[in-house]
Amino acid sequence: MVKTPIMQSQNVIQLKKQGTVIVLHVKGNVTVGSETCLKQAYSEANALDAPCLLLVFEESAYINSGGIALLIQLMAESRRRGQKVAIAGLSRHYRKIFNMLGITKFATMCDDADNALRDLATS
Amino acid sequence: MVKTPIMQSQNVIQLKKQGTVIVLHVKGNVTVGSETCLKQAYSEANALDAPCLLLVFEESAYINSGGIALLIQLMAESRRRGQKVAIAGLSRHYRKIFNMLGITKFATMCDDADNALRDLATS
Amino acid sequence: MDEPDASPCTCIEEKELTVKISSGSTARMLDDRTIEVNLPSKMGYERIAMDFSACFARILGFDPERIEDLRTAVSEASLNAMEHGNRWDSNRRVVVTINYDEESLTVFVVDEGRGMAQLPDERQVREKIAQLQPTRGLGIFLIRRLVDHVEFNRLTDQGHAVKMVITMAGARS
Amino acid sequence: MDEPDASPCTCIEEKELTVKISSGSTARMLDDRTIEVNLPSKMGYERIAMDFSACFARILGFDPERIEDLRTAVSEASLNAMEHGNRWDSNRRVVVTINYDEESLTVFVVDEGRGMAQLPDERQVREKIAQLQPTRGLGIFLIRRLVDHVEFNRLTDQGHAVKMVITMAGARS
Ligand SMILES: Nc1ncnc2c1ncn2[C@@H]1O[C@H](COP(=O)(O)OP(=O)(O)O)[C@@H](O)[C@H]1O
Ligand SMILES: Nc1ncnc2c1ncn2[C@@H]1O[C@H](COP(=O)(O)OP(=O)(O)O)[C@@H](O)[C@H]1O
Repeated sequence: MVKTPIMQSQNVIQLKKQGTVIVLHVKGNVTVGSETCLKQAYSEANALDAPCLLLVFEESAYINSGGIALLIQLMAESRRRGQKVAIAGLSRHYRKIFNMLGITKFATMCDDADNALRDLATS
Repeated sequence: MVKTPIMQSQNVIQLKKQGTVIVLHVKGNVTVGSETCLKQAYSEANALDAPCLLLVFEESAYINSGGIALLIQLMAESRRRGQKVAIAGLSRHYRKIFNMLGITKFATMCDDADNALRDLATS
Repeated sequence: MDEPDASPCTCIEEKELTVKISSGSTARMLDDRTIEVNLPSKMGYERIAMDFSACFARILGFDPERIEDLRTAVSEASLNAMEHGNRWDSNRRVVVTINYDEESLTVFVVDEGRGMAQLPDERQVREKIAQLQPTRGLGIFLIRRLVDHVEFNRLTDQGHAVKMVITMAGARS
Repeated sequence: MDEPDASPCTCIEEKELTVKISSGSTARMLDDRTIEVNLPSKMGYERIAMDFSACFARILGFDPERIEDLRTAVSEASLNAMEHGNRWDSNRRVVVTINYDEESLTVFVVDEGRGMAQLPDERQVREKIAQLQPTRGLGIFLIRRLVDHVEFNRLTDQGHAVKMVITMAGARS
């Protein structure tokens, strides 16, 4: 077991397409350890050439500044591509954090994935 | 605030009568600090003179040996009164613990309060 | 359920622990696989030791059931350290040290007391419970069943340490 | 949301902390309102410090929202202690000490490094974020907004301590 304890995040990211939206369900914590997984999922998403991206996190996820830096990178890339980004599933605390950092300007924050899909569809 | 941090358990115990059963909903942790609250609720229950007692705990409750000693006392008293006892709401772990101690002989363990009421009614 | 005879080995000889520990907060060997928490002896603070050990075990990949076993064992050992070892003197400390190796997690719960002359008689405890009679000894009874190995050691430089080893696999039921 | 100017007081003068702390695990003043955890510098172990502080705050009666603020602040300060202070040398320790008084909880996160010459420029960090440019400084940016008071202090006997004070009432949004 414990030989090399996995202190890095291990994420499982599910990708699915719903209409014009690519939904990425991110399971697990979001830290520097999420880099490989997140980047891979993002490039798979972009291969599908969707105008909207929805990131769904787990409410229990632990997200730290290392993870947030990755998300900022992803938002920057999406902006370059003219792609809309929405985020759902975040706990109240992390929505506050994202707000403090001012990155809610670049991604719509939604309570849940369904609302987010509706928002993205009508906008 | 923190002047005398409440390290003792603070319980809220709801008492209700359902047919021949007195149901005690115990909210909070079960430790030596539960003594006053638990004993008071128990004597109120007995004033109603019911043949069956159902203790419902919260699944997230922390229960330690001090709390278990109180429950053993209560079971002993109930046995003297010829009163049946059932317990519901315990997490799997605490059911295992109660089993290890051999006190499941003296109280029926039930997954939830509804099952417990059914069991007590038919027995 | 475990048969009483199958309960983990227990010894109360006065001997040094493999990892030398001194109670209080003086120098201790803390390697890169060791974490430690230092608490006053106050009612309820055992929950900090408990959550602390659970958090470590979770990070190391223990499954939820084993973590529950660990939580209860650490909570009971910490309560004993505060009550019997430190007699609820809030100026006396309880130090919980946890380290891991390839197959297990080892917890030391150290208090500033003198330890015990004798372990509670398991058979007697069991008989009392079986008659729903009040009894001391529930805490140690549970610890012995929940962990894979336990030792109670008086330390040479004053203090008492409970050493508990819990393996990932050794689930008890 | 807090206006930038309303961010809690921050000072980086080299001065002694009110409570004298020495990094590592030598003698420390641990009174009956103080708990402490001692960790190696390893990726992910900040979660132990985080859960440890949350557990204490919960027992003391802090509300869930303040506890979340505390968790993030402790996690970021511990990450910095491990990364910048101890340079991920797993033999170097991070010591997190928490105590409380009538109105607040104080956390010290101590590493074995030399501290920093200068705090990141808040305005610059904000501007970079506003342009979605990569930037360092997110951790300290968050800490300053989440707690009610923060200090960064180089210790005289080597090491660096972040002192963070969080009050029960002072919720930030
Ligand atoms: N850390 C300790 N230091 C001294 N004595 C102890 C310690 N832990 C346990 N004991 C002794 O063992 C007995 C049994 O402990 P335990 O099984 O936890 O039950 P209880 O705490 O109800 O007595 C205690 O009554 C005490 O005499
Ligand atoms: N404990 C510390 N010891 C030394 N330098 C530190 C410490 N904490 C923070 N710093 C310095 O402050 C900078 C900003 O830290 P932070 O806001 O957490 O962002 P990041 O970790 O991404 O750089 C770091 O890059 C580092 O130079």
